[in-house]
Amino acid sequence: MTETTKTPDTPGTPSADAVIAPDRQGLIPLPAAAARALTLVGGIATVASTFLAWTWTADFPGDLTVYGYPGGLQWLTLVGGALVALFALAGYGVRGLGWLAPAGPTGPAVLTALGALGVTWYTVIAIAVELGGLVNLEPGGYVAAVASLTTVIGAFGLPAGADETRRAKEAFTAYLKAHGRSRLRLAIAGVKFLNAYIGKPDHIAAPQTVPGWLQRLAVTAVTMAGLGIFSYGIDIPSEEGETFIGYLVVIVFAVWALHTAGLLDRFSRLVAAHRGFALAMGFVAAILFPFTQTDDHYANIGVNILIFGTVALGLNIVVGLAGLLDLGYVAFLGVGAYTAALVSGSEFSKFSGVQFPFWAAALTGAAASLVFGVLIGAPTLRLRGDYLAIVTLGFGEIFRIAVNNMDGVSGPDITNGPNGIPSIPDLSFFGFNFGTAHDLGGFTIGRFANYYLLMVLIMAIVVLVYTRAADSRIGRSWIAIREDETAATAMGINGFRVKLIAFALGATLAGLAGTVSAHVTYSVVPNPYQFAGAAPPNSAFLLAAVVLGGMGTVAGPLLGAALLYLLPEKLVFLQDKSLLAFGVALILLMRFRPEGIIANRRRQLEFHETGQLDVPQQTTLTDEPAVTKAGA
Amino acid sequence: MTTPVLEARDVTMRFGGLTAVRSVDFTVNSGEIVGLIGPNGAGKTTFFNCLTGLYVPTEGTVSYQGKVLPPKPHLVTKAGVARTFQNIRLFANMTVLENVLVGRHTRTKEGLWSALLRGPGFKKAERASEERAMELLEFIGLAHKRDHLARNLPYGEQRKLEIARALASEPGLLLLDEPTAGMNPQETRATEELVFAIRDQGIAVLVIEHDMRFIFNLCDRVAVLVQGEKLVEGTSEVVQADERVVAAYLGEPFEGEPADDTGTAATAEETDTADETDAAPAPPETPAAGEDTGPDTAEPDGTGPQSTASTKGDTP
Amino acid sequence: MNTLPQQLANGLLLGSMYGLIAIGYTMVYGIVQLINFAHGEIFMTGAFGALTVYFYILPGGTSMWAAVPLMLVGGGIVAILVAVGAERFAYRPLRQAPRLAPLITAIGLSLALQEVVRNFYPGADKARAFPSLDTTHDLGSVTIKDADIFLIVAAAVCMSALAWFVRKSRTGRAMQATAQDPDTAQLMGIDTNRIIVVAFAIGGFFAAVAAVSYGLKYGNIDYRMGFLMGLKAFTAAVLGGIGNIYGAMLGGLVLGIAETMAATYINNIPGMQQLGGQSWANVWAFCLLILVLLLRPQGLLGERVADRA
Amino acid sequence: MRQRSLVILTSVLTTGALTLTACGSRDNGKSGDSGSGNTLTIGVDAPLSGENSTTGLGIQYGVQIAVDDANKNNWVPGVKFKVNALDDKAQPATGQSNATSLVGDDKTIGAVGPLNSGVAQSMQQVFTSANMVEISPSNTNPELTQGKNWQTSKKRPFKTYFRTATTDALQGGFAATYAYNGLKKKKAFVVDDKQTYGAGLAKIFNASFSKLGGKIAGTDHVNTGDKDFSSLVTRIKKSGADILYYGGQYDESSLITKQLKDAGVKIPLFGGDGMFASTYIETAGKASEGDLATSVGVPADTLPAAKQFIQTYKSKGYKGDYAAYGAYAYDAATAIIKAVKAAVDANGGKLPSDIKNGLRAKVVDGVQKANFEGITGKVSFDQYGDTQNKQLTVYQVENGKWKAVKTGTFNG
Repeated sequence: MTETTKTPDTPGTPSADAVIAPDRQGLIPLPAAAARALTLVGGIATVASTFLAWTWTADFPGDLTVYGYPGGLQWLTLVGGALVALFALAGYGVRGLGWLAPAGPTGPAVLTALGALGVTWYTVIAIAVELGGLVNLEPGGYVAAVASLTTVIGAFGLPAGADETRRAKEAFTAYLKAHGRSRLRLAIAGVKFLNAYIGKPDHIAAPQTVPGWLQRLAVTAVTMAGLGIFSYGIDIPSEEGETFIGYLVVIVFAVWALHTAGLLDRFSRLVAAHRGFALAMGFVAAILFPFTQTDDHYANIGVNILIFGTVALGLNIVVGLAGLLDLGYVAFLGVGAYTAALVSGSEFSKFSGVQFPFWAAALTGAAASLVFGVLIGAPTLRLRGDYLAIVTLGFGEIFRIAVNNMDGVSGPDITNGPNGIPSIPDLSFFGFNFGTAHDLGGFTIGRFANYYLLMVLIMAIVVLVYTRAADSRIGRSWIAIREDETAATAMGINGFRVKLIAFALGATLAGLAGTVSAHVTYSVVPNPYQFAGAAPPNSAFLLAAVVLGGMGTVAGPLLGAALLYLLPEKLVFLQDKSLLAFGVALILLMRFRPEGIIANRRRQLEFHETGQLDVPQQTTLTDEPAVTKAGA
Repeated sequence: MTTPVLEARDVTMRFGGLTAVRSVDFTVNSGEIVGLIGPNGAGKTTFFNCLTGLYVPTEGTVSYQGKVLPPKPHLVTKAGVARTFQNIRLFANMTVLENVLVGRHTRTKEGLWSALLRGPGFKKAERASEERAMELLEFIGLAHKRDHLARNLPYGEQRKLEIARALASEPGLLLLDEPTAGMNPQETRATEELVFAIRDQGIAVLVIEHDMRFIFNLCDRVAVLVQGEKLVEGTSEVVQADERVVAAYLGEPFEGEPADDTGTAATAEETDTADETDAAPAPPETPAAGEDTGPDTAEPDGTGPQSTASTKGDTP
Repeated sequence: MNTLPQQLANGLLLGSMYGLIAIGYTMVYGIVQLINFAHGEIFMTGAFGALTVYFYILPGGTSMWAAVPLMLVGGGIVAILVAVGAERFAYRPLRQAPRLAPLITAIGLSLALQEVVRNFYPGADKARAFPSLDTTHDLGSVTIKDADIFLIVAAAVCMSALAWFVRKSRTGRAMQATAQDPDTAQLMGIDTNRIIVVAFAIGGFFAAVAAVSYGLKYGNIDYRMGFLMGLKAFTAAVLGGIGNIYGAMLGGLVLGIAETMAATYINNIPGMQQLGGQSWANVWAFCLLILVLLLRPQGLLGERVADRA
Repeated sequence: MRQRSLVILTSVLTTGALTLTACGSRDNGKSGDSGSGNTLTIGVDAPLSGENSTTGLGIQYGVQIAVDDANKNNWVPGVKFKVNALDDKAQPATGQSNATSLVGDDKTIGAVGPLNSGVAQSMQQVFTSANMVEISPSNTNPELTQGKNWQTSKKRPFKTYFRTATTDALQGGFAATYAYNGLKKKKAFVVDDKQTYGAGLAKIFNASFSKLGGKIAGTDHVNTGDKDFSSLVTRIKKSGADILYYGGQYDESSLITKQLKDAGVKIPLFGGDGMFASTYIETAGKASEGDLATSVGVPADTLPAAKQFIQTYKSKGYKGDYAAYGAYAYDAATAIIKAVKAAVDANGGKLPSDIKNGLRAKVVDGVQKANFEGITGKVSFDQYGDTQNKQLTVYQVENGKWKAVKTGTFNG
């Protein structure tokens, strides 16, 4: 999303005024005033339509039958419509809304209008298809469909930069000319067109200086909004896969719109300015999450995401920072989980008499993983990268098979074989029993919420370890090794030693997360610790979370883990096609955004801060062809 | 003035049946700028690699300030010998400042624990490192670009940054591998100034170069390597006057040819340590596609652009 | 009864299959340094392609003499199409992308291929019967069946053909050149893209040959058959020295024999009674791999293809 | 060009709209009368995608058929049932998350599943805390119901966990008895797949067979997903065993039996209900002839209800494999429905209003007291939650079909 629009020779379009200059015209030749009015009216009408009934039966998920207030997918349409209306108002130059679109309101308006159109039409079509015919639509549905279409027409009529329009058309035809026509190609060309059309200018006017407390307030507000949005998404019942798709559509277009509006840039600057504060707010939001939930199930999902995300973050040290390809990483999670289970006091444990307090169990688990990390790393880290991949893959398999066989029948009696170690007791801190629900200021905090909060703490530790390690002498040497090992050793870095530290640190963090996971699931069994499987955690999923989210970032693996966990969870209506969809989604994502959803800070630097035009042409081109192709 | 900093005694390097370097004796004294020249395939880079620990000489020893250098590049750097590369090898995705900070690696010792705990000692060391790095950036004139990515620097600045990075390890001897390759005359002159300035800080410099004029302007002493053997050594005048040198060079193709040391390149498959300074760089027309940066094949971002930049530069 | 010859034969047969699949890994890796993790699934689709020919195209009761070559063709076509398609549409756009991107693509592709077969091939949610060649022959203390003979012959023929192809044919030599140095090869007028496609195609065809042998030998195929076989074949490729086609076959044979030997004899070693048997065989196979890599990091017949500048 | 695409777009939309309107109708009677609010949900947890999905889907649709039957025949007047099938992908954490989701839903009164014992371990406590009944159609590990020391002192760990599947102890023992006394086999080679089910079965067979006086010629373990068993087969050949007992699923056993017979070892392979499926015969082909499997209950063709079930499953075109656990799942769901009925009857014919805190506990009691003829035989549970159906049948492959050769009860 970020990179495509950058071409070194783009003249900057510095202010919103320039974009709305009268001689510029939109794609659809409408007078600017008419287009603006159309967009605004369409947006408001879209919002209004959500208060009507769209269908007659409650069979369609979310109950869209009610006049008077929206439900299910209608809420999403409402959000889309409201966003368009806001951007349209910003286009009128309404006082106080200028900050909404520092980079000009046309792009965001087009995108939000498309988002609203997408979610509305998706809903209407889904109603017609699932319930068997357009007759199932109430007038509200038609109103919504027409209103959202009007909005899009209006938005495309909004004045856009002539350059953008021309370049967009060129991009469209050029792509088709180069690749021939087919439905897929048309779609790609469409994305290219859109991308060029709504192109975000390279330079955005610097924001007015606002007082520090206001900036912090903004960070707080955004974080809380994020928490709200996330909670909304996680709360969509699994049966309502339609609503979740609508949710994704709105999110994607809204984020894209915010990006073209230049708000994301501004926000990341804010975050950079208040780094510590933003991080703290992030954790506050994470801690608040269970308080927004009434059902322990969502805390359960939350804790699983946190475990998965924490392990992914640990893997990010190994893969993202040090550039070591580890295909058996989940084994370290297993080592931690099994160690914790063995000393948990479960009657099925080989050492059933032993019950460590949790802090000791956590340290033991982490230490056991550390030992394994060193044992595996020491002989293999001298090997070349790809060999390391296969050796770690082998280690992962060895771990699973060994654990599966160590039941006293076909191996030493340690792990209870395929039955695993069940009946792991709940944790208890100073009389606070994690297994039971507690009342906290009127909120009920259930079992999984307890563990969720514990996991937030562990994740905080891991994030701290990650950021501190990354931003230090050792972190720099990891990145140096990743970038160019020969040069790094020539700078006096002992490659082997530094890699071993990364490998062992990653293992330790995974082990730490494993100790909690053993208690959360009551049991440890060998099965989950495999290379590739249908559900997280397994090594392939972990790696996918890191790469998908963005290597070398903190937020990336966490986001990737959340997505990879939630998508299969929420898209159950795909039934036995869900794995197929997942596989295809991985391929497409890598095809169109190989650097992951959240770009590395270093890439951000490259694209946002430097802005130097004396960059030799080839340095951008040779490295980035895959990126320049990236569409969405 | 004549304390030897680096002494190579009877260094021989054989790859299988091929002898790339044959019993070379070589000394660099403190405060001296020494040039090492030779036609393509003369074994310059192989010799260079023997000095920096990339290769273990088959025979002979290399010692620095009287101590035999260990055959590991990182220990060589730690001992006080820093180097640059013929085809620039910066950490492309790190900022300018970070590149120099990596160079400080051997002169700092904060490990993982102190990074995690962030005690006062850590902060102090980081601050000191950063100050020193900024000094070096001032010295080469890149302080204003501290937060730019190395890959985005123009070619000449990348060269300078590489030198700053090497200087950050506080070496007693700096080895420069073709520092002016691909530079225009102004840039070459600037580099000359830079090398003199480095020498003035008390650091001995050994330069491998093709550009004769540059070498003869710069160096106190020049050694000529031909077919793995030291042909002649002495002041610029002595070397320039030597007929054998002229003959050796005339026998070879044009000096500006980007590839050198084809002889040793052929033997690259015999060696265990990947070393790109030796092999022929890719011709300029080639995209960076296959430009793999040696052993570290697991790296997520290829360092393609910088190699391309360098190859572009190789053809004036 | 001395079972050693029989066990050696077992290992050799298993190993030839690994070797045939490993060729695909090693050739692709040798040229583009890409670990095509979906190769196991290409092997799987080859098997289903051959099955399609037998059950849905050939008339019932076709003699196996006629059927097997046609199944080879059918399986080969499917596997080649899948392999080349994967290269064209999934891997090629990622050639300049960060190194891990193609790996994730491969994992996605692998999942997708499995699921496509499971969801859309009739009856493929369970194992499907495959025509097998079961006539057995006793050679001394060794019993083998027709399918085993087919496998051995097929492996030998394929390897010789490949060796000839790489050495003598124009494309084969171009391939070697590309593996040595793609940039120079391109300058010499070699169409690198074409070479890569050829490598994928040959890998796909060899996988299909292995798949047909697999079906004939074991009598049934399923959509998951590629995963473990692919993993083992990849191990074999690394063991033999990735990038080297003879190494791939050698690695396969060594791995196959090591597995059978480990399953049979490890528990006879005092103190390791519980560490033998089939369930530990994979562990020993991987231990062998690690050991070999430690002693000889480039693999048994390794060329240092990736270490070029 | 712009105009042209607009025209195309409009015409496409119009055509689409017309088509949809023409085909549509508002009442296709799917569930028009479900508005009364008396719809209860029965949860299903099983692997519905990926590796074990074939058997998992069999469980899902087994429950579906039971629910459809209940709705059609109005078993509980005024109450409709529906199925909420969740996919656990054979992962404990996912299964647990499904359990919390079912527990959190106000309308869910019980759950059928999971397939894997390893998954069950992380779900049992969740259901017990919520007092919700969980009936597994397939878990065979005795520890799940009888505690760790089930051989010496049984103790039920989770009072809401039941199962319609028999434990390994029964099947393994029954098989051993039949092999020794019925088939007169004296030397058995025992192999398992190192999964909870298979390993447990093999262990019991091993013990029972030796106790009867048989000789164990050898043991080995394989990994699920293995395909080549040639070295194992060679060892079996060498051991001189006259029967091979295999604890595990048909995926591996069909390969083993084929490779065994191909190597000229003509001894029967004996297994548990995990391989009692037509797929076993289809994939192993002629090699399966003479092989044996135990299964719980009396043969399906002696019970009309069971025949009806299989017919429905086939006619609805459901995916998956009913043979392994579909019928057990049907009986499990029926047990829950009957328990609801009992609760409704006890409440004067009305559905108790508080489902979460009232009905669920009553359903657990009702299931505990269940006693009816299911499609696998009598459905009732002992004090540990295990089925009291000790009816077992040995089947043998004859002319490409499973044929019942011995039915009996086992009390080992």
